[in-house]
Formats: sequence, C-alpha cells, structure tokens
Amino acid sequence: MSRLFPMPYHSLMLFTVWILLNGFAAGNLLLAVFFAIGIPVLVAPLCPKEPVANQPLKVIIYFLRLLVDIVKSNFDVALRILQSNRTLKPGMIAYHLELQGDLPLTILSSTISLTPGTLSADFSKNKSILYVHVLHLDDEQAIIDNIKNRYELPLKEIFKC
Amino acid sequence: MLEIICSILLIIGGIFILLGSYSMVKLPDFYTRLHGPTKASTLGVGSVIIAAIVFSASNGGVSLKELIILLFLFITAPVAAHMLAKAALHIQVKQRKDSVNDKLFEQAKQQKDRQE
Amino acid sequence: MKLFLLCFLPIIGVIVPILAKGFGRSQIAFFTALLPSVSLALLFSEMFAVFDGAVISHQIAWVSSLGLNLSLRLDGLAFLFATLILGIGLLVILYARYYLSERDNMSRFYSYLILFMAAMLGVVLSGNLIQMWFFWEMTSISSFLLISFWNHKSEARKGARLALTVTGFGGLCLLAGVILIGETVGSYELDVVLNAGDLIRTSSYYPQILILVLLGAFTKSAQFPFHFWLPHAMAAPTPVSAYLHSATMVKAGVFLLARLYPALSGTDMWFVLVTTTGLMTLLYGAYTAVFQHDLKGLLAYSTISHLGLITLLFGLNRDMAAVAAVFHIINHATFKASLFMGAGIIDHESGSRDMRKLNGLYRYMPITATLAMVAAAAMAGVPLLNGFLSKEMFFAEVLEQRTIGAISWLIPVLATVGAALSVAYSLRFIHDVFFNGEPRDLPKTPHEPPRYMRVPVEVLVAICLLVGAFPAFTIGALLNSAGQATINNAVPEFSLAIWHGFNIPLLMSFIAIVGGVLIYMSRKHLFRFQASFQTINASEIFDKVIHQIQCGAQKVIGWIDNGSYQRSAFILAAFALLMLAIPISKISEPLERLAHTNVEIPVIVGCILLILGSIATVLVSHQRIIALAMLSLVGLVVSIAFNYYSAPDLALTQVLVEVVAVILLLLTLYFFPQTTPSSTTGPAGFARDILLASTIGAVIGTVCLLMLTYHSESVSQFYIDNAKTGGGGTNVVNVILVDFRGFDTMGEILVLGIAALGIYKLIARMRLSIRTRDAQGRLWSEDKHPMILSVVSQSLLPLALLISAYIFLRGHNLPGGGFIAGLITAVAMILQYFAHGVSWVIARNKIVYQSLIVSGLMIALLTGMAPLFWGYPFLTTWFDYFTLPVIGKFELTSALVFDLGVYLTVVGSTMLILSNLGKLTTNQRLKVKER
Amino acid sequence: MEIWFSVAVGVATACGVFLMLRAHTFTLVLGLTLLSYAVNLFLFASGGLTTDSAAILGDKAINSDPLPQALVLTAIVIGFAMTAFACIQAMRARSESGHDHVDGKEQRDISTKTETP
Amino acid sequence: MLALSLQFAMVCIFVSLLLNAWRLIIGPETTDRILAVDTMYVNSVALIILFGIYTQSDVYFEAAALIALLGFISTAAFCKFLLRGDIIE
Amino acid sequence: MLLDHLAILPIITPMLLGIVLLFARLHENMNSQRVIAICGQAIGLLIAIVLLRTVIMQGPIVYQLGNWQQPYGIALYVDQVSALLVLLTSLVAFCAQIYSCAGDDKQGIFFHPLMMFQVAGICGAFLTADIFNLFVFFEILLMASYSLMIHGGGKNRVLANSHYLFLNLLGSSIFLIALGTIYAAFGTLSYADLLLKAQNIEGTQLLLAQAGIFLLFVVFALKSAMLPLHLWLAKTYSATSAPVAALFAILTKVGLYCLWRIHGVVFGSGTEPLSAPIMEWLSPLALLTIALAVVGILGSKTLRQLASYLIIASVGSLLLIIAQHNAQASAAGFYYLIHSTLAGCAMFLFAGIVVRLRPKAQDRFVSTRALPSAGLLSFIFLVMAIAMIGLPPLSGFIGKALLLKATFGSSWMMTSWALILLSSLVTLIAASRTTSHLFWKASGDAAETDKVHNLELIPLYVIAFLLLCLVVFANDVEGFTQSAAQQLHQFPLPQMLNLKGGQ
Ligand code: NA
Ligand code: NA
Repeated sequence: MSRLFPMPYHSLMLFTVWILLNGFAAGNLLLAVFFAIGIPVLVAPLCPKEPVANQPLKVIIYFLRLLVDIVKSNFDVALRILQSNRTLKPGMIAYHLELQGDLPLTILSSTISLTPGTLSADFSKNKSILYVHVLHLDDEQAIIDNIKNRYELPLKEIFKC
Repeated sequence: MLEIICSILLIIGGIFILLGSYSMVKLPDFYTRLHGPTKASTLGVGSVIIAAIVFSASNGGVSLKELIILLFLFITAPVAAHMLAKAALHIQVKQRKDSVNDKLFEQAKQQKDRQE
Repeated sequence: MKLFLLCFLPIIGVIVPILAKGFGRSQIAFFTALLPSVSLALLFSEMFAVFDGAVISHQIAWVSSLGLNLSLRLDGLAFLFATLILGIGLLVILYARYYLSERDNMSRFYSYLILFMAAMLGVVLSGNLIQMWFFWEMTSISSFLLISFWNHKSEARKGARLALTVTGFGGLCLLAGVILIGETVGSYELDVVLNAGDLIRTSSYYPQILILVLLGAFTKSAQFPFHFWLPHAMAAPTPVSAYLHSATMVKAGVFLLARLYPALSGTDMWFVLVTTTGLMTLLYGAYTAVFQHDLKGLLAYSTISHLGLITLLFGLNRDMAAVAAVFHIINHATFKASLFMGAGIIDHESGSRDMRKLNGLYRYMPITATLAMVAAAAMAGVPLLNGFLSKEMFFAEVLEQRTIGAISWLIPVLATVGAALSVAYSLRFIHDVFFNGEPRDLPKTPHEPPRYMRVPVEVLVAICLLVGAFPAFTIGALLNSAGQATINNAVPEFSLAIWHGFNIPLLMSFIAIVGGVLIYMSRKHLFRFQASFQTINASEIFDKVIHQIQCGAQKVIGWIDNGSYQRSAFILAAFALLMLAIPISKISEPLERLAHTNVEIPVIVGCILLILGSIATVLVSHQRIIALAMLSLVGLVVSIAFNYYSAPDLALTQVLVEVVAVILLLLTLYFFPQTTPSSTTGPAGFARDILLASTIGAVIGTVCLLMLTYHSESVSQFYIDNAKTGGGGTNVVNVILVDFRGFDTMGEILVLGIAALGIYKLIARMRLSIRTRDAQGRLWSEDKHPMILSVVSQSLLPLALLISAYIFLRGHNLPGGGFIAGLITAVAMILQYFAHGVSWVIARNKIVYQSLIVSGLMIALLTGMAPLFWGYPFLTTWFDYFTLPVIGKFELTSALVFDLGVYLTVVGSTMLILSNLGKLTTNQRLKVKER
Repeated sequence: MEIWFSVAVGVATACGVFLMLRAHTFTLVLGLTLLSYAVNLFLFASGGLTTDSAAILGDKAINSDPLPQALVLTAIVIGFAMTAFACIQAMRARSESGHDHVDGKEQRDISTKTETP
Repeated sequence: MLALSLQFAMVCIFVSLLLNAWRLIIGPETTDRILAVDTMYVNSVALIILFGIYTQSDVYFEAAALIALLGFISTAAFCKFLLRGDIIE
Repeated sequence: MLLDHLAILPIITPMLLGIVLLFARLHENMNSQRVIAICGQAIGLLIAIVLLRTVIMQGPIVYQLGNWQQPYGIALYVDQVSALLVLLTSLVAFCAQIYSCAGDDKQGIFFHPLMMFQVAGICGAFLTADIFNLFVFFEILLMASYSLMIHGGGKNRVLANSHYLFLNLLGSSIFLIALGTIYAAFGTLSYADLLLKAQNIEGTQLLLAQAGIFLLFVVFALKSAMLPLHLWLAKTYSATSAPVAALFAILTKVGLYCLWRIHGVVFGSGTEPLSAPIMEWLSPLALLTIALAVVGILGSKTLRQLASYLIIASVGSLLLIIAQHNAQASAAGFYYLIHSTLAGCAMFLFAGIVVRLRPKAQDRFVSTRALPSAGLLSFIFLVMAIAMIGLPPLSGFIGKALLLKATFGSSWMMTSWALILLSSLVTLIAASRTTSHLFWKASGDAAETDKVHNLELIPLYVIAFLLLCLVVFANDVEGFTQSAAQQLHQFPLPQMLNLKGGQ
C-alpha cells in the first residue's frame, strides 16, 4: 500500500489536477490514475515520508477558515494602506511555537504569510520561535493569540504533533 | 447575472492588485512593502481567477482549471515572501525607525532561539 | 619518346644515390653517373639531325585550361645547353667524388646535384613556357639545397637564403611575364610564341612582359644590380660553384634571353634595358674581381662580368651579336668550370683560398698550375684559346651597333676597359697564386690532387685549346645550329678563323692585354685606393633589410591586432552598421506614414517596460545583481509580448528559459566580482560605443518598422493548410518544429547537447576560489537550506512533473511540446538542488544526465532515420488514429517519439550544465580522469 | 502601434550591442542575453504582429504567421545554449587568468606564448 | 458592462506594473527590486488570465499556470544568492 | 537502399557516431574510441567519395527532408561544389583524427565525439539549401568549435576562446536579424525559392531584401576572416591544439562557400543582382586581406601564426576569385581551394609536431637544440613550404597560375597580380627563415627522450601525396572544377521547385 501510494495526498492532488486540466473523460481518468500512482513512485526517493493528516474534515475547515481570514484581513489592510504612513505601526513579534515537524510549520508560516498584514520572516535555529513581521502592530498579544487559536492548534490536531 | 458577478469580481481584483502595487510604492520600509504583494497574489489574483471561471460558466462549459493557478500561487507566493524577508533580515535592510520591538529584527537575523 | 627519356632519366636518377647509400663512395659516384651518361648518349644520337637544323619536339597534354603541356623541344640552342649540362655535370660528379670528405653525406649531395641537373635539362628542353618556368623554379630550389649543403655553417645558410630570395623573386616575375605572354599570344607553346614576336612587341602589355621576363633573367644570371647573391653562393662546395654558378644555372638567365630573343628583342626598349645592364655588369664585375683576395670570390665576380658581356651582346639587337653571345656561353662554361675546379683543388690540397697566403704553388702542383694557367689565359682572351675568339666577335659587334647615334663610340671603349680588367684579374690569378714568392702559413703543404680529381679539369682545358685552335672544325656546326635556333632564322655569314688580319677588334684586344698588364703592375696603388672605400657585405645588408622588414611587419601586425576583443567587436558592429546603412539610406517616404496609428495601451505599457528595463540594465550593469533583476524584467515583458501577439508556445518557452537563465547567471555571478571595475575604455571610447550602439539600434528599429509595414505573401499558409492533414497536429508551430522543419529541431537539440558537453569540458578543469563573505563583507547566513523552501519544493516536484507530462502530451495539438516540458522538468529538478543541496540530491537521484542527453539525441536521430528503411527521406513522420474500447479515439504519431528525444535532451543538457555548475563549490565537484 | 514595437526593439538592441562592446565577460553575458531578447522579438516581428489568433487549428481563423514562431523557438533554444556556454566560458577564463577582463588584461599577443597543460 | 470592467481591471494591472517597475528602478534595497520583479510576475499572471477572458480562448492558460508555479523560483534564487552567495551547494 | 539517401549520410553518419561515442562505457575506453572515430572518419570519407561520384555521374541531388516538397520543407542540395567541399571536409577531418590519436585526444574529454559533431555541422552547412537551416548548422559547427577550441586547456587557449566565442555570438545575432529581414522580404527560406523571388522586386521589398543580404554578407565575412573581420583568426588558430586547428582549416571555407553560393548565385543572378552593391566591395576587400596577410606572414613570430596568416592569404585569394563572379574564375578558385585547404591543414599539423618536440621554445622562430630527426622534419617542411609558396612540383604553382589567369584583364588586375606574387615571395622568405631557424641552426644535439610519432606523420604523407596527385592529374581535376563551376553558376530552379513531396 505505502509502496503503491508513498504520498497519498499528493496522489490525490495529482489526480484532481489532471482531471481539472483535461476534463472528465475515460481516457483522462486512466491517465490520471496512471500519473497519480506513477509520479509519486518516481519521485519517492526525493520526498521523505510525509506526516499523515488523518482528519480530512478538519483540513477542509482549516482551509475555509483561511480563505475567510484572507478576505477579511485583505479589506482592513487595504484601509490601513490608504491611510497615511504616519499612523502605521509596523513591528516584529517573536512567536513561540508549540507545533513541530517541517510540513506543519511550513503550512503555518505560509498561512501567516498568506493572510495580509502578517508575514513570517524567519524561524529560529531550532524552530522554537517564528519571527513574524506585522504591518500594523497595536496589540501584540491579540495577534499572537489569534495565530495560536485559529491556526497553530488546529494544525496540531490535524497532524497529531 | 453571471456577467454582473464576473464584472464585480474583476473590479475587485483590479482594485486589490492595484492596491498591492500601490502599497509597494507607498509604504515606508521594505518589510512593510513586502506585505503589499500578498494582497495582489491572494484576493486580487484570486478574484480575477474566479471571474474567469464564472465567465467560462457564463458561456456554457464550466472549466475549473483556473483554480490550479490559484493553488500554485497559494503554494509558492508565501515562500517567495518568506525568502525575501529572510534575505532582507540577513543583509540588514533597515526597518523604519519607530518599528515596534526594534531589537527583534536583529534577533531574527541571527535566528536566536530565545528572545532576550 | 627519346626526348622524354633524355629528360626524365635524370629525374629518376635523383633517387639512385639514395638507393646506393650502402655502397662505397666510388660506387655511389658511378651509379649516380649512369643515368646522365645514358641521357648524354641519347642526346648525341640526335646530334646530326639537330645540326641539320631540325627541331625535334614532343608533346603530351597536361593541364589544358592552363595551357600547360608536357612539351619537349630539342633544337640547336637546347642541344648546346643540354650538352653543357650533361657533360660538365658528369665531370662534376667525378670531381665531387674526390672533393667531398668522408664526413659529408655523399648520396644526399649527389641526389641534390642530379635534381638540379634534371631541372636544368627541363629548362633548356622545355617546349612550353609554363613548363619551362616549372623547371626554372626547380633549379632555384635545388640550388638552395646545394648551397646550404653544409647548413651547419652560418654563411652557407645565409648564402642559400639570399640566393633563393633573389632568384625566387625573379622566378615569380618570370611567371607573371610568361602568363602575360601566353594570354597575349594565346598559347604557351614555344613554337607559337617564337613566331609571334610581332604580336608580342605590338601588344599593350609588351613593356610589362619585357620587364618581368628580364627581371627573371637578370636575377638568375646575377646581372647588376641583382648580382650580389652570387659571391655568397660560393659558400657552397666547390663542385657546386663549378657546376651551378659558372657553367649552368647562372647561364639559365642568358639562356632565357637567347630563347625568347626572337619574341622579345628588336625594340629600343630591349636595347636600352639589356645593353645597359650588360655593360654595367661587365664593368662592375671585372672591376670588383680585381680586388678579391678569395680565389672563388675572384672567379665569382669574373663570372658576373662575363655574364654581363653575354647579356650586352644579346642587347645589341643584332643577329650576329646573338651568335657571338652563344659562342661566348660555350667558351665561358668551359674555362670557368675548369678554373673553379682548379681553385677547388688548390683549396682542397692547400687548405686555403686566400691569394695573400697562396704563393708560388707552381713548384708544388705543376700540372694543376699549368691547367689553371691555360684556362685563365682563355678567360683573359689570349689568342689561340677559345676565349680570344668570342672576345674578338664581341669587339666586332660592339663596333657595329649604331642605335645610340653620336655616343655609340662609348660602348666599344667601355668594352675594351672591361676586357683590360679581365686581363688584369686573370693575370693576378696566375701570378699571385702560382708564382710571386713562397706560400705564407698555409694549413698544410700543398701537393698534386689524386689523379682522377684532375681529369675533369684536363678535359675542359683540352676543349679550350681545341676550340681555340680549330674553331670551325670543333665548334662550327654546333654554333651554327645553336645560333640559328636562337635567332629563329638563318645565321648570317661568319667565319671562325683565328686570324682576320689587322683590324680594330685586334687592336682592341691588344689594348686590352696591355692595359690589363699595366693595371696589374700598378695593383699596389689600386688596392690602396680601393681600401679607402669600406667593403659592403651584401648578405649582411640583406639580413639587416629582411630583419628590418620583419620588425616593421611585426609592429604593424601588433598595431592592427592588439588582441583586444573590444576592437574586434567594435569593428564587427561598425561593419554591420555600414552594410545596413547602404539600403536604409535609400528609404524614400517618411517613416511616420509607414506607421499605423491605432493605439493599444497594452503595447504602449509593454514597450515602456521593455525600454525601461533595457536602459536600466545598461545603467546599472556595474552593479551586477541589480542588472540581473532588470534583465529578468525584460525577459518577463518579452514573454508577455509573445503571449499578447498570439504565440503561446514562445511565451511558455520564454518564461522557462528566463527562469533557467536567472539561475545560471546567479550561479555564475557567485564566482565573479559583484561590481564591474571602472572600464578600461576612456570616456572617448565610451562615447564612441554609445554612438555606435544607438545608431545600430535606430537602424534596426527602422528595419523592424519596415518589416511590420510590409507584407510579402509567405509559405506559411501551406503549413496551416497541411498541419492537420499532413502533420497530424493542430498546433501548427509544433508541427513545423517536429515535422515540416524537424531538421532544424534536430540540429537545435544537437547544439544544446554539444553545449552541455562543452560546458562539462570547461568545468572539468576549472579551479575557482569559494567566497566566504559577500561583497559587503558579511558572512553568509548559516541557514543553508531554508526549511520552507525545501518542503515546498518537495511538494512541487510531483506537480511540476505532472504539468510537464501534460504539456508534453498535448504539445502536438495545443501549446506545449517536448522542449517546454523538458524545461519544466529541469527547473523542478534544479529547485530540488538548491532547496536541498547537491549531496542530498545525488544521494537520492541516480540519473546520469549525460546518458539522458545521449538517449535523447539517439531517439530523435533514430526516429528520423526510421523512414529510410521504408524508403522515405530522413525525418518523414507517420501518424494514425486508433480507437480503444474505454479510452476512445486517440492518435499515435512518430513526431511524439521525436519530441520525446527533444524532451530527454533538454532535461539532460540543462541538468548536466546546472548540476555540475552547482557542484563546483561542493566536495562533489567534478573530477575528470586525465587519460 | 508598430512604431512603438520598433522603438522598443531598437532600444533593446542598442542596449544589448552596447553591453556587447564592453570589456568584462559578465557584462558581455548580460549584453548577450539582452541582445538575444531583442533579436528574438525582431525575428518574431518578421511575420507581422497579430493579436488573438494563435496558430492553433480550431474554430478561429489563423492570420498569424506560424513559421517565424517556430524559427524564434529554435533561436531561443540555441540562444539559451550559447548563453550557458558563454557563462561557463567566462568563469573558466576568470579561473585561468585571475580576473574577468575578456582579454585577460595584461596579456596581449596570445599567439606568441601558448602553454599546453 | 463586462467589457468595461475588463478594461478597468486591465488598466489597474498596467498601472500596477508601471508602479512595480518604478520600485524596481528606484530600489533602494536589492530586496526591494527583487520584490518588485516577483510582484510583476504575480501581476502578469492576472494579466494573462484577463487576456484569456478578453479573447475567450484558453491557449494562454498554460503560461499563467507556469508563471504561478515556477515564477517564484527566480525570486527564491535571488534570495538564496543574497543569503548564501552560492545558490546550489 | 542507402544510396537513395546518400545526400543525408554525410550529416547523420558523424552525428550518429558522435552520439555512439558518448555512450558511457565507450567514452571510458580511449582505444575503442579511437578505433571507432578513425573508422567513422574513414566511412565518412567513403561516403563523400561515393557522393561526389554520384553527383558527377547523375547530376545534382535534391533531397527533401521529411518528404515535404520545396519550398515548404527543408531540402539538401548536392551539386559538385558541395560534394567537393564535403569530400574536403572528410579528408581534413580524417587527417586530423588520425593525428589526434598520437596523444592530443587524451588532453581532455569528449574529443572524438566533438570532432564528429564538428564534421556533421560543417557538412550540413555545405549541403543544406535552406537559409535558416544554414544558421542551425552554423551554430552546430560553432558550438563544436568553441568546445574543441579549449581542448587541452591552458590560459591562452581559454582566453582566445573568449574572444572567438563572444565575437561569433555577436555574429550569430547579426545572422538572425538578417534572416528575419530576408524572411520579411521574401516570405520564404529555401535557396531555390529565394532565387526565384529575387528576380524582380522593388520598393520596400527591395530595401528589406538588401538589408538582409548585406547583413548576411557581414556574417559570412566574419566566418571567412575577411578584412577587417579577420582579427579572431590568427589568435584562435595559433592558440588551439594542432588537430583542431587543422580541422579549422576548412572552417573559413564555410564562409567562403556561403558567399559563393548565396551572394554569388542565389542573390547574385539575374540582370541586376541584389548582391551587386556588395560584390563591388569584394575585390578591394579581398586585396586588402591579401595585403594584410603579406604583412602578417612577414611579421609572424611563430609557425602557427605563420600558418594562420597563410590561411588568411588563401582566403583573400579566394575572395578575389569570388569577386570575379564568373564560372571560369570559380573553376580556378575551386582548384586553389582544394590545394590551400589541404596545405593549410598540413601546416597546422606540422606545427603541432614542432610544438610538442620543443616544450620550451615551442614553435617560436628561435633556434634551440636540434630537433629529433630534424632531417626528416625539415624535408617535410620544405615540401609543405613549396606547396604554400606555390612553387613546382606541388599543386601550389598551378593554383597560383590559375589565380593569375583568372584575374587577367579584370579591373584591379595589376594590384591583384602584384599582391598574389608578393604573397608568394614573402612566404618564400618566411619559409626559408623558418627552415634555417627551426631545423638548421641548432645549439646542441637532439634530446633522445621524445621522437616523432608515426601517427603524426601519416596525415602529412597523405596530404603531400594528394598535393602531388593534384599536379599529376591536374587536367582531370581542372576538368572537374570547370563543370563544378558551371553547376554552381546555374542553379537548377525547376529541378528543385517542381519536385513533388510525398505529402
Ligand atoms: Na503577506
Ligand atoms: Na500575512
């Protein structure tokens, strides 16, 4: 099983992408399956085993939440930008991580970067701190809580770490 | 109907893309400017893409393949931003004088494991 | 046929001595002599025919377009010279046997000698002018070899080079002259040319022809002012001097005068040029000869002066004079050759040639002395010897000529002076060497030479005596036929009697002899007088001149080609601009009217971006990293432009190439200074370059505008019509690439492959220092592989592969194809390299990129070759549609296989380049086994 | 519109040529890249500029010229190969001569002294 | 209506591109310039999609997809260069 | 079956062999590489001979690649001229290949494959009848030459290569611009179609056409090292390794061939040829080239530099021939071309030997200790010098004479003759100097350590023999070049354009 699907999520992604690209037809299905299985096997040596996220539902919820946040924060950052620079209070915060594992951390940092107004600048050496740059930093703690509750904890659940 | 949605989406997209680039010109220091493009890449391009989907729906065959672009962007854009921030910290790009937690920039550069 | 044998036996003879190497010296000499003797026999077998005035000739067509035939022609003149060449040649072979020492490589000497003999025979027997030139040059080459026979001696090397240069120059002039003659007459055959004298003399090219031919003749015959090589040719072994530089080769020049006498002579120009030259040479040679201390030097200058005499005779435009000249050729050959051999014997047996040391040798070598004295007397023109007869004829002829009117008396007077001088140096030769006290500190005590070494001298002296005593009987027939051949006409009546009664010529001879004796008496004063001039050494001057010229040339070359790339590039660009300027300057209607006027914002924006990007790249080019950023802007705009102008394939390619290029340039930049040093070109050069570049830009822009506003109907419609039906694809561009013009693509991937190999080759030997700090002196960040980048790149790889598969499969029908797919794969792979590092990838990825390239190229090539086996041309494609139950209708095409080859090659090459480049800084760095 | 395009191509060419006339290899590589962009656009333009008619057989009529596109594609590939080679050649030259001047500065007449490895 | 909004969006993007170019040229930091280029890549993705809508054809889709997928690589490479000098090690 | 595809074989055979030589196992093992390479070149030679024979027997061949009819597909066009040049290429390559096996090929990797690709490129350039395909083959041969150029490494080679590379990159860009312009003007790329369309054009089309044609002239001038674009040649050729330089002896001929074929015929026929304004420049440029070569021959400090300038001299002479623009002259030109190419090749190979035998002094004109087997070497040199100077009995003198005849009565006749003869004279001076410096004047006896390798001598013997044959069979050769020239100057349009492709 794991030799056939070294990366199940990838296989899924590849399958869907192929179908999206070529439309839904018998020949395409066959090819999609072929690639979904073939490519991961081909690149397996280059991709170490990924931690399995075994709550698909939570994943979807997380994703939707992310989308909503993006839209929301987009608008207020937009307003922020239209005001004068003087009112702006940019700053850096050091976010102490509980989350571990490369993939989860990557997802977290990408999430942070994707939502306008915050930007994951760098990790500390042992990945215990994530330095986050904030466009408008009036309430540091609020932002930290926000990140922790909305993203980090859910990710912890998803990846069981 | 679909046309109207499409048009609205296009306008939103346009505005946000413009905002992104505008902020990149306007904002005071590199780190703040770095926030700009995220808008372009997320909501801006996002709504344009959805507009495209809606449009394709409006003349019959709905094709979702534009979503793939969105997927790609969502995967890659943060990395670019992250790398840029990292690089900026490394080459000690000056942040604005009155930035909050000024010293943290230095720590971030050295990737300190605990904050003093 | 006999003629060919006669001429070519010696040519074969060249190898005989080399084959005979193993044998003893005498045997070698014997074998060498065989073939020439046979030739001589053959020659004499034709004697009577020739004396009857017959012209034996034989031709074989050779290079028709050049008018060059193998054409031999034996008439009196040729017979005379052939006899001299073979006869004296044989004597010289015998003489050389004893002259050369054990140390000398005898067989080499002999083969050179025979080579010369063959060449000389060729010259005199040629019936075709170009063929004559052919052998003429051969004589120069062989004399070069012979003079430089002792090439460990510096003067031998110098003398050889000098002789070759002068005679070679003459030879080239002669070639030009000959071709001019041929083009004027319409044939190079001697028979034709000799009878076309009037045509030549009246042709507009006559002056050029005459000057060129005379240059050839004069240089060869050491006529003033080209005489200077001859004395230095005396560095050659004496047999050579005797053979080449008295009897034969130097005679080639006068032979040419004789040969072309009917064709060229008879004009005032001929008279002036030839006579003057001859006269000056006669006097100069004779005068200088008097003051030589070296025996051979004296003989050399006397040779010069006698050649001058002969030339002078030819110049007089009188048939009888020509005959006299021929006569003197014979006489001079005999006595001068014997004198040289005598000198050689003296040198050989006494170890010196310096007349100040050599004295009173008569007591040591009476026989040789006697022989030498007889020969010298002949040279001086003493009665009862052959020299006297021709001298008399000479006097008679100079008295006869009237061409220069009132001052005609000048020539006889000067001739007498010359004769007197020749008497003087002959006297000196005799008295100074054989009498005049005791020898002074000679290396060895002189004695008679070995018996057979003297034989050649004896033979020649005998001839001198015989001819002198019984001219009509001995030489009459030969001279007659030779003279007839020379003037191409019946010889005027002449008598070869010794005694013509008291007449002016006799008086002149008498004056000459008396004057000569007087001159010799007063030599003390003359030498003192002469010593007041410093002697000039021609070969040193020659060396200096040549050296000067070479230094000058080196300067010029160094000045033109200073090894600067910038100069070459500037010239190239300027040349291109010049070429474009010619047609562009012809544009009549103003360009505004050419331009369409509709406004498209996208285009305007794009152009603004492009212009900004380009100019910015130039402005910041000294800050290299920034320049790269600017450049990638340009690349982006270009790809968008391709998209906008409905070329999706190009857009895709451009985007990908852009990415790869940026990676490549960044990899390169790591090893380079981050900023360009202030350029070596000064402000002037800068302005110059800016001017040139902007002008080129303007012109190219104009041409572009012309193109855009002009529309020729092109072949493209064919592609659009046949893409689906003939190529089996709907993406016309791709069908063109893999089918209509698949050959281009074949070549293109080959270029890519070769580039990869070449780069591998370049990297293999590369040693570069690795920088530990950046330009601002900051240490590099410790975080080698940022975590996010690694993770994302991993998850991107499968996606990228999927996309490239997608692009590859649809390429034939929609934008895409093997090349683009290959680039996508490559870029994704590269991403792994710089996200995880080389060692990480190498540990996990076992693909050998070189074999990717090889297999790619192989697949492409074999796909191209497959149709050959069905009798179709290279790269003919095949496609068909199939239907399977589940999948439905689909197409299979050979173009896809070809495209696969493209894909593999692209992946392989790109990876080979980038990965090896990346490895440079790692311990994985490529090490090539030096075989 | 053609005038804009032409001007852009002209400027790009000028810049590329100017950089190709410099003396330092890296600058030359930059120039080469820029010049090949310009040249590709030029070659592309030889078929005329048409929007919204990609050379894909389908419902739309094709009035763009596919041939120059194919030529440009070949040109791009070859140009890429050349650029790559030029880069590495520049590096090698630098590693041999110690600096990135194209003539290797002080050394002038190459033919006089050639060492074999 | 649609055409109008389409043109509006396009104009927005053109203006953004020009703004980006402005940032690219004035800098001041190297990272600023790199950011500018990166943003232009993203914007051009949107632009190409708009072309697609405008011309009602999807032959331009791949270009957009590729830029979205691989455009960041050059940005990353630039950053890696600034961070480590040697981008493949 | 292969005989129907004879035209393509000179291109794909070396390609195939080059690729085969790259197979990992092979390119580990030097000996097998050498065997394959030499056999490959031998096969190439054979093919070239058969091709030439076929062309002579059955007239020109038009080979339509991909079975697409002219002018839509790419076609190869083989007439006696291109066949001759292919044969020359194979000959030179064969000699160089053999020579290289004496050890030069071990001084770096990929030598033999690159040689193969180089040959493929050159042959392609000679055979193709499509102007863009010509560009592609130019790039192939250039790429291969860049890579071969630095074979063996060393500072000067690499630096010389920089010069050569960047200059030619500029050249390639010019080539592309020219192609764009020409396509815009004619809307076609096939020689035949271009020739057809070039007959009656005016207005903008004329301007465009001429712009393109003139730019093309620049490209070919650069390739053939015509003054003032000669600067790269001496530098490059005298820096690189002997076998490569020897192969390069044919490289300049590519440019000349293109001028001959394209500017001389494709754009050079009709009442008022498009290339006429340029061809008027050709004579003076050619004469200047010879003049420069004369100075260079006198001023050269090394044997290889001398050889390079001799090449330039021959280029000048051939340009002069091309400028005459008539079949008679071309015939002479072809003879001279054969001779000069072979002689030049030999010169470089010989220089290679000298360089190897004199590790310190190399081929500089300074006397050192005597060379091993100096007698033999000096004899060989004498032979080549005789060929180069144009003295009998080797083919040089016929070439010289033909040159003189060909330029007889032309405008510039006197200058041409003077320069042609002068170049011979200075060659003679230089050669005699060389002989005396390199072989005669010696300080101390020869070192016993290294001696002349037979593989190095064989090519020289072969070439010397061929040069002799050129004289002995001069009439036949001349007859051939005559008909070749005839063919060159009458391009068989109908034959090419009326062929129907299979599709
Ligand atoms: Na962001
Ligand atoms: Na954010």
